[in-house]
Amino acid sequence: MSQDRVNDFVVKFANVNGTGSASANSLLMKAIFRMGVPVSGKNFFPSNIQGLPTWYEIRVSEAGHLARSGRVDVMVAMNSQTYLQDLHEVSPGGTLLYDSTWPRDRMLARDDITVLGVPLARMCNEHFKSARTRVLMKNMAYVGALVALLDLDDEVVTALIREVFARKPSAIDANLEAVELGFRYAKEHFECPLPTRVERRDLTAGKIMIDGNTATALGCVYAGATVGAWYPITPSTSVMDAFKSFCERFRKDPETGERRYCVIQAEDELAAIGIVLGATWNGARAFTPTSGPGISLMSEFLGFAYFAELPAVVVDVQRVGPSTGMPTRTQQADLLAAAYASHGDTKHVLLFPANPRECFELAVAAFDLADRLQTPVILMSDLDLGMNDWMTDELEWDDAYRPDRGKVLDAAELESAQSFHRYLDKDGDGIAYRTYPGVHPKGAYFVRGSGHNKYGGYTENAREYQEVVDRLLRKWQTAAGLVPKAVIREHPQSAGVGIVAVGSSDPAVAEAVDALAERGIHVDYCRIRAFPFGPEVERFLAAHDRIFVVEQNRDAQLKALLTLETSCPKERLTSVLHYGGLPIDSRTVVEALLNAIQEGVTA
Amino acid sequence: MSQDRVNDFVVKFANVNGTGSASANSLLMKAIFRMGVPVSGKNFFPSNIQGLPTWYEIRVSEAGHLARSGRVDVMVAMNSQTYLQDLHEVSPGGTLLYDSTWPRDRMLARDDITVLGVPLARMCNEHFKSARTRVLMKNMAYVGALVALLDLDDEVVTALIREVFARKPSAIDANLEAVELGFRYAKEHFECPLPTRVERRDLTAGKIMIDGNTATALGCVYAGATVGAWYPITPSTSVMDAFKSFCERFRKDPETGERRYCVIQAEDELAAIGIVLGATWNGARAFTPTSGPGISLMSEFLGFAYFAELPAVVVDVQRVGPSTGMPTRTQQADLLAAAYASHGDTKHVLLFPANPRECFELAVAAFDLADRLQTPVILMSDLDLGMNDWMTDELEWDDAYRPDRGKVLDAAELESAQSFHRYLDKDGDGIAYRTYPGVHPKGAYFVRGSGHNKYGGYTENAREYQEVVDRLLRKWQTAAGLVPKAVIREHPQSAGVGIVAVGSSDPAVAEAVDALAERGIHVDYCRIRAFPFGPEVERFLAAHDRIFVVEQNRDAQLKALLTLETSCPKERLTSVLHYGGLPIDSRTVVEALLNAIQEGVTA
Amino acid sequence: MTSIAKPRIVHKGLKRNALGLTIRDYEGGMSTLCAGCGHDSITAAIVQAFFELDLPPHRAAKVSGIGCSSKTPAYFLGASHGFNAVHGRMPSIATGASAANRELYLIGVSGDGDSLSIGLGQFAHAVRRNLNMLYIIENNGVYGLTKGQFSASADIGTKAKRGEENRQPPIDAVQMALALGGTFVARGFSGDKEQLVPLIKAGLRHRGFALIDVLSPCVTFNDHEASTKSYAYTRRHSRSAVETDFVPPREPIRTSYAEGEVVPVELHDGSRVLLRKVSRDYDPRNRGAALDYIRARHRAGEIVTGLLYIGEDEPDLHGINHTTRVPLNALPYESLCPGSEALAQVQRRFR
Amino acid sequence: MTSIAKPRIVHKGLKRNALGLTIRDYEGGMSTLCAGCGHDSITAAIVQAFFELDLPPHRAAKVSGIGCSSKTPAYFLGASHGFNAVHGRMPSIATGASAANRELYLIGVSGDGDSLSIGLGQFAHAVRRNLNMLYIIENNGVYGLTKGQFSASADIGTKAKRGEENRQPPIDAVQMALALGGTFVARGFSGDKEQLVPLIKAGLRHRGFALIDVLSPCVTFNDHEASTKSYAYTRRHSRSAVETDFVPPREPIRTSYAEGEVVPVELHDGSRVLLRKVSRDYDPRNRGAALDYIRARHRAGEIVTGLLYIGEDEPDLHGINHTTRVPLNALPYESLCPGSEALAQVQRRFR
Ligand SMILES: Cc1ncc(C[n+]2csc(CCOP(=O)(O)OP(=O)(O)O)c2C)c(N)n1
Ligand SMILES: Cc1ncc(C[n+]2csc(CCOP(=O)(O)OP(=O)(O)O)c2C)c(N)n1
Ligand code: SF4
Ligand code: SF4
Ligand SMILES: [Mg+2]
Ligand SMILES: [Mg+2]
Repeated sequence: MSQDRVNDFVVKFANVNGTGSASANSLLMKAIFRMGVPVSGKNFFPSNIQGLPTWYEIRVSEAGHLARSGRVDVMVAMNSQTYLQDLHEVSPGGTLLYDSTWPRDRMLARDDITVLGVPLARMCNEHFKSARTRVLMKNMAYVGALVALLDLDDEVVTALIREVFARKPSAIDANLEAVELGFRYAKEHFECPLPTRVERRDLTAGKIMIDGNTATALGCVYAGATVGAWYPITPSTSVMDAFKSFCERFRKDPETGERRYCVIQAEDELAAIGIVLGATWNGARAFTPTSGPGISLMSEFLGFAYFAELPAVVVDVQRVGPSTGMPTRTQQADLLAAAYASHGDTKHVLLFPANPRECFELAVAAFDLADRLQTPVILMSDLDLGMNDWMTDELEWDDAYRPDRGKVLDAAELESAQSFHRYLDKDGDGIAYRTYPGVHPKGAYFVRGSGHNKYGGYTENAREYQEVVDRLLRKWQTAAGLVPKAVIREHPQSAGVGIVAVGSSDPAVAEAVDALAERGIHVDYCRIRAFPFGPEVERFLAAHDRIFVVEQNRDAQLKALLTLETSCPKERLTSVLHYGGLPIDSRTVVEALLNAIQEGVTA
Repeated sequence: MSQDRVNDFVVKFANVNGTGSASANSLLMKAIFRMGVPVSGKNFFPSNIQGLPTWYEIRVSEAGHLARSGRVDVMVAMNSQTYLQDLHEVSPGGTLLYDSTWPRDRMLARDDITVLGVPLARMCNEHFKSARTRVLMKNMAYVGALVALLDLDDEVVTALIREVFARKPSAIDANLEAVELGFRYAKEHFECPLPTRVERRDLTAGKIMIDGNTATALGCVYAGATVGAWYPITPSTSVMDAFKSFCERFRKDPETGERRYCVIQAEDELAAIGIVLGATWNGARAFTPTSGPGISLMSEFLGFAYFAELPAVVVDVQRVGPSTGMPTRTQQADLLAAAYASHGDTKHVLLFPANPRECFELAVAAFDLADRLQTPVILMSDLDLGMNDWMTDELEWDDAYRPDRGKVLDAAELESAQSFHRYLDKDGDGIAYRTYPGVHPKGAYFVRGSGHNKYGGYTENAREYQEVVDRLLRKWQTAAGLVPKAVIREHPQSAGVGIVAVGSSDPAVAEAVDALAERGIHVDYCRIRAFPFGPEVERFLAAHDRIFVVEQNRDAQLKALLTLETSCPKERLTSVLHYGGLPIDSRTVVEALLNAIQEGVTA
Repeated sequence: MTSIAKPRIVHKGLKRNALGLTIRDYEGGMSTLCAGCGHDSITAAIVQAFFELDLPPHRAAKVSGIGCSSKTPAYFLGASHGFNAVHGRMPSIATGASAANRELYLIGVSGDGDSLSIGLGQFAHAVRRNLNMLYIIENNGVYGLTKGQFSASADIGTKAKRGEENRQPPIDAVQMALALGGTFVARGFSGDKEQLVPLIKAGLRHRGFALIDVLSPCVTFNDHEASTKSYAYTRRHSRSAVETDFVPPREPIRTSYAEGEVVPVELHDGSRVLLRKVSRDYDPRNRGAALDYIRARHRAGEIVTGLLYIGEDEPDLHGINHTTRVPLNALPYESLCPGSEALAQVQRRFR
Repeated sequence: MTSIAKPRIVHKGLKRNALGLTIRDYEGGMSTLCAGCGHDSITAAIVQAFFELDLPPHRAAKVSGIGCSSKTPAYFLGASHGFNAVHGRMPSIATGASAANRELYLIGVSGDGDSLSIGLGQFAHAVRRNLNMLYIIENNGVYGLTKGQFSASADIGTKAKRGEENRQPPIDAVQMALALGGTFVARGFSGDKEQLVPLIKAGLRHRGFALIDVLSPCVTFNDHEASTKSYAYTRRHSRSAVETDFVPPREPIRTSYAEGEVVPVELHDGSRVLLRKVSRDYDPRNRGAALDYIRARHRAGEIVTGLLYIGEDEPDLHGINHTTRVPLNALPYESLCPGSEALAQVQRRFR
């Protein structure tokens, strides 16, 4: 009944958090990656530090489909609390691995799957002394069993263990032994490998496995950001952790230990964005990583920055809202809040990375755009992209890159200038020239969130005020031409059906497009990477009379932005929504489109 | 050259703030009102306490058109700083009154208007001793001159003075004398009355002159609000000032001096909304008045209240944004910020009063809706409506009114109940039952902004979470049926052209509709009073193929809400925008429609 | 917030209080905190105090912010309403709750991050208003829930688990409250239940804002060597300045003390706190002196614990506002609405 | 924020400082505050101090929040950049500015509402970070710009113009700063320019957070009888504890003092402040003692003024962060970007 699934299956781990399973699971994933087979790992963890259920899902896909697939071929059920639920999740023909140290309730069975018991606890208790080690090694023991069952290359695993524990060699032997225990037990008691197994390939060359937050942090370092301000919040915290450690490595004077950066843990998010604005006012590149609640708290200052025209880079690693919501689940539900943050007439530039490589590239772009446009730019990531390890193209860097600091007058220019007026639109692109404090007396002006005229003076005059806010609209037009273009994938035989999506929905949509193609349905795909929308988005929308907007929120927020900010008739847009908090899977998209197209036919 | 303008003209006063002109000007307006002629007064004051230019505009309109008209028939130019500008504003054929104590620069003249000089300062200096009195009485002196020039009923004026200064009789005589001074001088030196003059009518019976903030405060008192929390901010401050004084009058025990209300001046707006939520959680009716910046600061808590389902009444007296903007100018630019306040999928109920009487009525409705829907309700007023004196229908009260507290279980119901689950949708309307702390052990539950299931338990489970947020959408549908209906004015011969507007734009739109009718263009008018939009709005939109959305902001925010939240094709909607900070005038609307309709024809 | 339903087995012969309730009736859901977390001991002390005070659970309301500490209200008083506010904003929720129902027993549980970083402003202003509530800060010097960053209460020189050293001066909630006019200021240690329970009882009975800053080690992120908020360090350096006994109304003071050794303070409901001074040069009813003493001992490297200051005569929020005795949420609508005639009257002014 | 361009007539023979600038060069736009507002006197003192310190105006940056007080940066140093932040959030702007350019002379001007109500949290944390700036609170006990509501610095018993009495304890920025580890804490009075100018000079030269709480009466809303922030009341009750002279670098200390009467404190740029103690039982270099003294005098109904505490040895924001000497905004990009090879290296970890 179980068919072969070489390099095309899902292994899921059910653990208890705080027991060290995370490192074991990702080690296993890394091993498969090194065998040249594309993989991805999704971590479903609780908003808690220790003792609650946590799951890890590894998808192995020779075809390179790395979204969630909805199936589970091998379940490693290490948590008795959730055993029943985990058992039911296994796809027919699949395998379940459990710790047979304790007799398993006979009720907990299914005859359409293979259930394998490994006495993990017993083996580890017999083999290891300290309680802590015994707990940790149980994880490595099931890794060992899987090496046998999935036919992994044990040399790769051994090498990985040596690398991971390079810093404390003492641990290396224990881990190797644990793996060996599990491996031998599996070999002796089961028929290895399983039909779901890994075969070496060469499909991961030029790729890396990295989480989006780390890549974002690298982008901030390479863009030349010197000031980082933040208030810790899941799932954005690792952005600043990574930024700090990279700076410690690359921005610290070996002799004096002096730092060429300054990271400030603010008292809250209102202060964090304020610190960023104080820094960019003075010409430093500055950023703050946060999540939904932070965006709400920053909204007053975001409106200020829009009106006073100060650069700022905000990284919104989105989680499930509203309010505190589910801090350890993913969603794309801050689009409206970010796009129109703050009272009054305001609009903000948004960027949508869809994989870690883009987190890196768009982070750099965010700083250039913020400086060029003199306005906040919000990098819209999310928990799935930010905290999970994704297989992505190697990051590349052009050493010829120099930051675009936008229109800034230096001392010499000010010296020779007749006069300086902060908000004059000399070039007709809606962008005025700015100056930094401390540079030249002629450059002095007031940054203010209150009414001002084009010369920078305070005003309560209707005409003068209007001149300024109307120019801001011209600047918005300019922005639409400067932001990163959408990635458009069109098919020669496409039937005028298109899909639009942003960010981490990409793998699911891409897989869905392929799946539909196999069914002979050819849809075009426009992955938007920025707001405001560029002309290419308008063109795509105009060229399709049926457009599906795939997004991970309840209220169709991307569709709302398309409706408001493009000329596309809203009747052409159909929503495909996924907002339960787990990353969107390809099935959802395929089914939604098939149903809709069905209706279209039957109607 | 100057034609008769009986009961149809505008008097504008140019003063310096902090010189006591305000009371003189409103006294004059009140006098005209008491003569039975409709009037309105608009105050254009600086964001400052003393010494800067300030203007007051009184429109007299037998036809009852009370929006700004764009013309100035009589200018009282008391501020040398702005004299030139004020002179130019006078409409051809108009009159300018100035203080001729000092010789006037000959350059400052116009031959298409009548310029009248009254030696106000001299007269007052000769007549009064103290410096302070001299300054104040100058204002009453020009009032006197105007009584003669505009042919006002001096008995009415005298009576008013006695009332206004009832508390300090000493002032009465001085004021009467000052009026007499100006009156006599005018009679002696000018031909009185002017062609622009007032004739007694009986058109103000059943009307009052009141500002929206005071009416809103009365609404809060009558709705039974007991807890008010706020942080002072222009132009909302007078809401709480009025609420306090009414409560001191009606809610204070004559013997003990104990208060049946509690007003708390919070440390900021985040705290103000928090206090409101703490109070409504415990079953008190609570509210907070604020303006744009406050909405931004409250957005985190607003999202919390939406998700945790707590009532709250927020009064947003809108001012010019973005950011600090122009605190003493008016705008309707917080619609998007309020409708979708906070990160994640959130929507909030908005009410749009269009005159002080509606401020009173919708304030009461806001509390009923907040309790019924268990969610924040935001009363969207603005500076023009909130701080200016409007002629409005008398406020009426039905003593049979009892608050709708919505679905609340009391001790008896809980005692007899099998069990209580906070978020169960028993009635299918998306509204669950709630309980108050301290009532009954069975009623205990946790209010939380984190993920919860329909039983009120904490959850990180996708299905359970989705059940709850999907129900919130059902509740939203219910809301659309409960909110105040739009006021629709249709014309038998209408040519399928409609206007949609909200709030303080009403007088300008109403006048424009009449003006267009005179031109033979009959347009229908739908004044929306709430968001979400009710079925009647859908019907109106469906029935018109050309709809003009008139609003006082730059980004067409009302049009955006209509585009997103109704089925009306956006192509049918055309914006008429006015956002300089002065209240919208009828001309703007008329011209916009004529041009558009022209194009329509020529195109 | 997370909480697992706990099997409620009532052992026969389990002690019952005046209300006939057993201690089980004051418990809540199963804790999901790390094994050994100081916060759990505080939860136990709260349960104990409520049980011994014979308070009906449903007359209490629990408020908290966000953090491991702020999760704990789910673990005690299962029959009381609870409110997890947004991070750092619990004091404003408590203010509104107290305004609406002055008869509630309000218990606020917060963390050092929740109250001294993002929530500093609201905390300070709640103290100023002398809000009638018990406010417990479960102080571990770090942000536990976000995995161990320093909080504003971290001492200079203390080291994070990863070795990073804090060089910013700490904010001490106790000194802060004293400087802001707090009327009941205490410090405890999660490891010392004997001291903590009477403090909680007295705090619940105090009319006004009762602050208890409880040192509560975070075993996962801040219980190591070189941490000044670890169990070991706190045990070594904390020193009780006043020992507190709580005596309910009408109950005679049994234990007899030597002259002058004990200061009895009568609370508004007739109950008393007996303050046994450990060091005679210390007066828990003199705000200035208390502050001076704490600062002095602190310079000497000591963390002073106990009920450090109590003043029963300051008006609370409602005293300041002269609010009617009946809770505002219980006033009949008729007593709130002036009616149509009054409305007609009022409008004369507008004609 | 409002400001009317002021005709800049330079009178011949107007005194010039070391930079050849006259006092006019340090002025700003015409004030639009009420005639007699205390804030205008503080503006004048700032102008005076900058002129006398020979500071180039464009090396200074002015930051403020929202309020009448926060408008004043428009009225001095017209050749300096200015930043009117949103209400109560100026300290975070200053923090970022200081982080980006450690060489700026940062002057923050705020109000009691701006810093002690909505801004309390940011103010407190700026003190903790020992941000290198001069921070002036123009303290009038009310919200001037919104027409006279009580602020958090209003004293108990003080009456509003309309007669309402405040019954909440005040927040004293000075005690707060001392408790939070502030390194330069002073109090002044807008009516006493002689005292104020040297305080401002010293504050500008101090490396770290220099707080000057300046009592600055609001003539329009809080200068009446029964107000404790009026000119009359302040004159009657303020008492100078230390008289401060500021001596620039390399300049000899001319005036001679009796033994022990004067405490000279050397600042980081070599300039000195001479602290002449009025009451001998007072030591401006002992934080605890300073706090105790202020509290004691306060109990005696006195408002202590002067440079109440100064400590030059605490690290400022950059000291704590070990930031490189070169201002971060002046670092060449080349010194910030690790380059392509480093990127390749880093990625080994991810294979
Ligand atoms: C607005 C906002 N910012 C940040 C967070 C993330 N966050 C949750 S708890 C916490 C700190 C908790 O520290 P503390 O109050 O000391 O509680 P502890 O976990 O140490 O007991 C933070 C920063 C949040 N939930 N909301
Ligand atoms: C977010 C926000 N809330 C409220 C206001 C309104 N407001 C402006 S100034 C001010 C208080 C100013 O008081 P203070 O700081 O003491 O300055 P002063 O006018 O007394 O000098 C307030 C409440 C605002 N501008 N922004
Ligand atoms: S992380 Fe620390 S504070 Fe949080 S539960 Fe664990 S031990 Fe307690
Ligand atoms: S209102 Fe008060 S603070 Fe404001 S300018 Fe006038 S006097 Fe000064
Ligand atoms: Mg903590
Ligand atoms: Mg003030």
